[in-house]
Amino acid sequence: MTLVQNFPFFSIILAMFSGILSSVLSGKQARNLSLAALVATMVMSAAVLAYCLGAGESYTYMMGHFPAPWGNEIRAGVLEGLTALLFSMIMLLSVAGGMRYTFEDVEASKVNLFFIMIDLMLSSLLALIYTNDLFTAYVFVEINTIAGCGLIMIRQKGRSFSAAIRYMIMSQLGSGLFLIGLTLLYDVTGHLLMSPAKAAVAAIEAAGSYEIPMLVILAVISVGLAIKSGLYPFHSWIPYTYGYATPTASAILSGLVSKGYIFLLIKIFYRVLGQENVIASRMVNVLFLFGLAGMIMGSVHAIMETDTRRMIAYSSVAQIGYIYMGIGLGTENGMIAAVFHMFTHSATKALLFISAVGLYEVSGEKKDFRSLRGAGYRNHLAGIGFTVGALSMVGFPMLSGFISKLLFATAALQTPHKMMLTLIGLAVSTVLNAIYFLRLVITLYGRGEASQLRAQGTEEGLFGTGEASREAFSGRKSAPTVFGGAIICFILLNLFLGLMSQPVVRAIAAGLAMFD
Amino acid sequence: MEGNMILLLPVVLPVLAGITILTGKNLRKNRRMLLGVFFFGLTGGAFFTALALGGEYHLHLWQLTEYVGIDFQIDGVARLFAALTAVVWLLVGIYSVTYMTHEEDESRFFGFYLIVLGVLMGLDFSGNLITFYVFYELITLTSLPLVLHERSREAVAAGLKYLFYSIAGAFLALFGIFFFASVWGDLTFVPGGAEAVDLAGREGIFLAAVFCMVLGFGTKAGMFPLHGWLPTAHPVAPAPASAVLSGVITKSGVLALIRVVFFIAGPERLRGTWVQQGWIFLTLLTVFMGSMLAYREPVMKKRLAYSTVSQVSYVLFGLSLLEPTAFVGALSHVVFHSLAKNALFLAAGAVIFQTGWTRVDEMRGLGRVMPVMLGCYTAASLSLVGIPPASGFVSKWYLAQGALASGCGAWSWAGPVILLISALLTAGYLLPLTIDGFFPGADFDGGELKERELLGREPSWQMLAPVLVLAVAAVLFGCFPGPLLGMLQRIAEAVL
Amino acid sequence: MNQVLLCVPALLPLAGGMGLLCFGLFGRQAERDRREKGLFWYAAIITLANSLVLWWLIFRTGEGERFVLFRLYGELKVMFCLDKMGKVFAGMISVLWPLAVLYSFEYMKGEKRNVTFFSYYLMTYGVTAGIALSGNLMTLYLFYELLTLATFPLVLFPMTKEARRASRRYLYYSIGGAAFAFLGLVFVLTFSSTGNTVFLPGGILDLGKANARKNTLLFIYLLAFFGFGVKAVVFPCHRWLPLATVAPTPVTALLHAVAVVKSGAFAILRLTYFSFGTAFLRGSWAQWAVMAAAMATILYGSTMAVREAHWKRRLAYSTISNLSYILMASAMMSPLGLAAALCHMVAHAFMKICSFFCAGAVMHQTGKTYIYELDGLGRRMPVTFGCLTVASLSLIGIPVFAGFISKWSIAGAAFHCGMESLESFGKWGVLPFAAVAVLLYSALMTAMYMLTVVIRGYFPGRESTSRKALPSVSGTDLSEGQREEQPGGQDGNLDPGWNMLLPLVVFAVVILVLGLHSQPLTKLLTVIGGEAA
Amino acid sequence: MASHLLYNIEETVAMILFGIGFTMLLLHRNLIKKIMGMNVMDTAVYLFLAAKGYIQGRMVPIVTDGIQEASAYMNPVPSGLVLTGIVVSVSTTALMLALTIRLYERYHSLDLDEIFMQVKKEERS
Repeated sequence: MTLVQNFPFFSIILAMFSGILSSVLSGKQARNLSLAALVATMVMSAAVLAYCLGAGESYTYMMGHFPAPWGNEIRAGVLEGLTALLFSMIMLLSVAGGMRYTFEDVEASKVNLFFIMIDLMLSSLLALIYTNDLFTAYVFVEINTIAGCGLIMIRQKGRSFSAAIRYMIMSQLGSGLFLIGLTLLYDVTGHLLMSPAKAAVAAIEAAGSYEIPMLVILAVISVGLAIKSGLYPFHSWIPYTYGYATPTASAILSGLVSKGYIFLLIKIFYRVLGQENVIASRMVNVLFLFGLAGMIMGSVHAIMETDTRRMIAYSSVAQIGYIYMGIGLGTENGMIAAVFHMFTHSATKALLFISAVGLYEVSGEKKDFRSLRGAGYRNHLAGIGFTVGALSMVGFPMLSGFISKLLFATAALQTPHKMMLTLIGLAVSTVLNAIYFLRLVITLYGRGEASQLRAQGTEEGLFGTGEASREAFSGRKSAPTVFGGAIICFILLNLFLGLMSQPVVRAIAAGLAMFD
Repeated sequence: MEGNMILLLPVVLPVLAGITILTGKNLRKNRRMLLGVFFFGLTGGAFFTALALGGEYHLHLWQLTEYVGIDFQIDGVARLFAALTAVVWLLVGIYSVTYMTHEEDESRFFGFYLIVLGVLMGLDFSGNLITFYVFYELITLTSLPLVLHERSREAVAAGLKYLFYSIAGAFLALFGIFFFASVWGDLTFVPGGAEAVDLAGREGIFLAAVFCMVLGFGTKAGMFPLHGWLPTAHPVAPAPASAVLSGVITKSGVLALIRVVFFIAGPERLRGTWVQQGWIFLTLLTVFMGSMLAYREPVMKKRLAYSTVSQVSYVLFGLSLLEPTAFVGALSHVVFHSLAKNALFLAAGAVIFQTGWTRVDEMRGLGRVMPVMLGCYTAASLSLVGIPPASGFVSKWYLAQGALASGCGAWSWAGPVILLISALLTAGYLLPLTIDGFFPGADFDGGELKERELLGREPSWQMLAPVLVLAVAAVLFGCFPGPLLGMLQRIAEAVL
Repeated sequence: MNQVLLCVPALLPLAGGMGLLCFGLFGRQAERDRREKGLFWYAAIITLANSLVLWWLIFRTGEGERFVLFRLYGELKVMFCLDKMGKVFAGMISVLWPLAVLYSFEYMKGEKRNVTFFSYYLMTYGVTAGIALSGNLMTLYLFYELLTLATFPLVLFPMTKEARRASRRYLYYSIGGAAFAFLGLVFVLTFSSTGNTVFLPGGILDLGKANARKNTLLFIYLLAFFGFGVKAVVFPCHRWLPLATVAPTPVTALLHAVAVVKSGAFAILRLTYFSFGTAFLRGSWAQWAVMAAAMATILYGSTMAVREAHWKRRLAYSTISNLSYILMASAMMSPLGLAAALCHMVAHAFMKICSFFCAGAVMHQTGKTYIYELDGLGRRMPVTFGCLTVASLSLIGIPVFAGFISKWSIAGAAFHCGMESLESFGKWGVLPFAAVAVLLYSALMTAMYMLTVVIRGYFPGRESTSRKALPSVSGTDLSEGQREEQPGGQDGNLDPGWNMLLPLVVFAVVILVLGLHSQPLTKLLTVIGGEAA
Repeated sequence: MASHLLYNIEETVAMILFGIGFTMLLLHRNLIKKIMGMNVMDTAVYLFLAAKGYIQGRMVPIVTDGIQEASAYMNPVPSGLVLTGIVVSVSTTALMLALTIRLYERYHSLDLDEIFMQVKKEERS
């Protein structure tokens, strides 16, 4: 056993301990610790990824001294490593980008609590990614929920609480279903570790017994995780939670948390229930239809929304619809597309939330998107960041969204029955995306007739006096280096996924192959 | 470029002179110089026309696209039309020098007048359908300012109407041209039409194309259903312009149909088809309708315009029969109508110039004002009606004979009947002016004439002479039609 | 030849424009004002240099020379190549752009945000050149999307409410259209016999595979046609264009009459002849559907143009109908059809940009935007109206002007197609003949909407009151003679300065030359058509 | 069928309880009752797990009298899972109760609809 093989465990435990340690630290120290943990995780994930790519296979890591089927296990492969790397990277960037707002929004005495939640979130996400044990997954799902809830209500405002309670209730419904599902599974198979469970499932399927219980298990687990990840029509909590949290929290919640659950679902499909069984059960068709409905309805909701952040949140509903649609296609390529879109959406949505807040800051913190008129001139980087994110979501070539669209479409071509529906859905949803995202972009670069902007002297020149008006609006000196750095990194990440997608897609395919 | 450049001179010279008049700022101030240039263009054009008509020339000027060239050539039809155009233009040009003194912007009139002459010459000399079409469009555009000349609201509206009718017609015809270009390939005018074209399976589209061309080119000739512009546009123009518009430019539509039917499509392919039937029907309808409308019209120039509608369709009727005698009749009617109608319009213009009268009922006692002019008017009228010694009789005789010989079923006797009725109507709308003019009746005391000192105010010789020449020619051609008919017969033999 | 050069015309102006934009970010207003002069030289030099490179490439590039800039995903590469059809398009824009820049410099003088304007104007040059140079459908799609991005700031430029509305609609339509075009891209990629989306004359579909799913593919072709058709303003997707006339005239003229809309048409030509291939499409229901759509657009556009009183919007409607001439010709799916489509593409470019520039010159000099305000301007702006007359006659399709040549070839193609279709495809074969009828109807409408302008300019009605409202004509209605005696102020020449006039005159001359001496062009186009279909 | 249900009485009861809890959590407007529903739901799962782990006639899996073979004992894993599950559910319950207290302090109501209404009103003002 090499050192690298320990890294998944190390990263989980590191994140968790830094969270525990943070409870006795000051806010600034907690922040530094958190950032350090994130960077360390990133490095370790990269190392794991490199190791698995080099070895060409995955490995299981025994926790404690008992081998399977009794002990607890961690499993790391290419896909796990890649996901962990991207998640930790996006989380780092989100934390960095939203840093200033965190310190402004959160009471000084509670800043360290915020970072505890961040650390817990990281550790639970990593655990969801790496774990090979269903019950461990459940425990970390709950930890994840609690951390998410903490992130939402850290702002201590009425609507944060109400959003948190909504989130909590929906999450509990979801995790309740997930829990009963895995209990039933345990009942049927007698295993909680994924690999032996899968063997048992295969035996059951081969024997042809337990048909209905297996279907119930599949349905309950899928629905439970679908609720938690906000698949349409279980999306009602999304706009509240994403819309009202601090920017970092919004970015993390929309970008990563829901993806963690989807990753878990994919993992259960492949590693426990068997992808071919899932396809045979027609559960995929249900997911496909709901995904398609989400793609359209999410965008329709977003178009009707005027509050920018709720608009972005509704867009998440649509994007999650894309992912489920990809899963629902029921093919290898569909799954690859879904996983790729997971990454795309994480990177892009976090970018959108972070830059949106930068734009708000220079526009007087009003919710209506029309108040953002001309904000692109007052905060250039945020404007550019938002534009790039929006274009990526619309599927502009050279950005990541295009590649996922391409992957979805080519995958759809291999499924004759779902092809037309998928393609038309993709096209219509692109049009709808264009409508609300580009409306915002035009607002950003439209010159205000809003009289207060003119009063601030923003009408002078296209690029002039951004600084002055920003100060006038926010009343504080801005030092946006971290913020800008984060946005630039996000843009680069997006470009990377758009231009150099080949290795990523190959890694995803290899990772999925290792799942079996 | 190959061939004889002399064909180009009658086209280019008037156009250049016209452009000089239009652009030269000094010319507008110096009337003598203006007239000099004007007559230089006119006579030069006429001279070179005469020169060009003498020989069998051919000119390939320019290759427009790979398959389409600008070609000029001279044949019998070209000679007839070119000679007629040159003569009329010269005469009306002389007339207009005086007439235009009471209109504004005479330099513009002279300029466009010359340009139209050049373009008409180009039209007459065209050697293929594309060249023809080029000049056909140019005629519309360059003659437009003549119609618009008054620039009153009415004139502008009439001009636009003229423009759109003409262009619509041209495009309708263009459909046919497209067809012939893609099926015939070569659009050179060949007497009797191209022979070696296989139409198997394409008869329907062929006939549709020809019918489109008949309707389209018929527009300029004022044929129903696209005749509406003519009674609006001709009267608003200054009298010399109305004269040439009515007398010569309408004939470009006739020339177009001759070229299309007898030189491209081939009469043999059309004989007995629905296209011929339809065409005959339309011409007869137009003949009758034009006369009726003219009969009911009180304004002199409008009445003459309606008369043109009717008379030009005589020509088209003769063509539509696809029969040699009728063909000769038609071509001779081109000449006779042109002479007579120019004379009539110029006379009407002289009345306006001298007295300002426009309505026929105002003109009682005109014989006391300008007896010579009224005499010319009467001679031209007689010619148009077709009273035997005058020229109209000859052409109508040939038309009727051709109709009877054509073997077109009911049309061969319905045609002559309608021609006869129309002739009666023609007499009915033209001759009352003569009667009222010379014999105003017992109750007419001429008091108003005396008051305005109008008695015996014959217009100047520049205005009188052209009318006189035209009227006399219109009568004389009727007395000695031999040479002309002989020439026409040769043309008819070649194409039929 | 060094093949790397193939990507220069696309990237040089893009880089130049972006550089200018970043440069403009810094410094205060006063300083930026001082840079105004330099701005012109900067823009002019980059544009000229790019045009020279383009021409060098046009003469030097041989068949099959390709340059792969980078690999986007799998077989999807961003690849540049310059085949004959690309050369036609590239040649066209390389002539238009320098002149348009020249024009816009006077037009935009005094405008505060010239840096923005010229940087996006330059970028658009690069993107359009990219479209001309793209060697596969992927690259074309990429630049097609970039084109939307590069041009929408220009529509937004006036920053008025209408401009925002227009740019919004422009974006929605374009991106939405691209979404459908994308489906075409995916299908071509999947069904191609080469495994990629490269443009090859005659298309790259694997016919065996494609015929098995023929109806699906035809449906997708239709979707892609309408997707690219958004930029080519096909009927149901046309509504952005009349609104987009709020942009400054150089934008409306060059982009919304030439670069953008022609890119759409060019993309459709590429899609039809170089990706799907006419062998697959000819005689299918998709062909008739496409043809019918183009015909409907022509009817609609030309009729609406007659009804429109705003000059630039009228020209925009005219563009709508004229663009569909190109599409209609391309829908003939024959060698002649492609040649005719390209011919009209080139001819229309010059005619329409000339008319727009005339409209712009009048707007710039007198501020008049509606047709009924133009009475009598023909004498005051002789050069402008002369050029307008030439452009109008050409648009109508009067012989000796370029428009006639293109209409001639379109009608020829239609007849040819009709004759063949009648024999092979039964009753649908009538459609090409109807196409000719539509063409002629539209020509008549063109005469109405173009010539009324010209006639108003030259022959103002005598009673016209608006003539008195001319800036320097005093209240009395002067007769010709009197006005002659009062030179200067009363009858002053309102023609704009030389850098606006020069492009006008050049375009008018080009129209005439193309009309009279079209053989080199038509021969080249015939070769292209023969290869591709 | 009915005998099956009777034979597996624990499982049947667990499922019914789960349904009740789920419905309460989903549909009840009162926050406290929602939380109770959540607890009922969790407890039902524990009951189910415990019932699965219990094997009639075997001993508690604690080695006291030296019997080594596994067949003598019942399955210990579900019991462990129940314990873990209880920890988790206690912590989430605590969190939700804390949230409920904060909401009640702020809005003086436990009715979720009313709370949301007040939140909306607050936002608008």
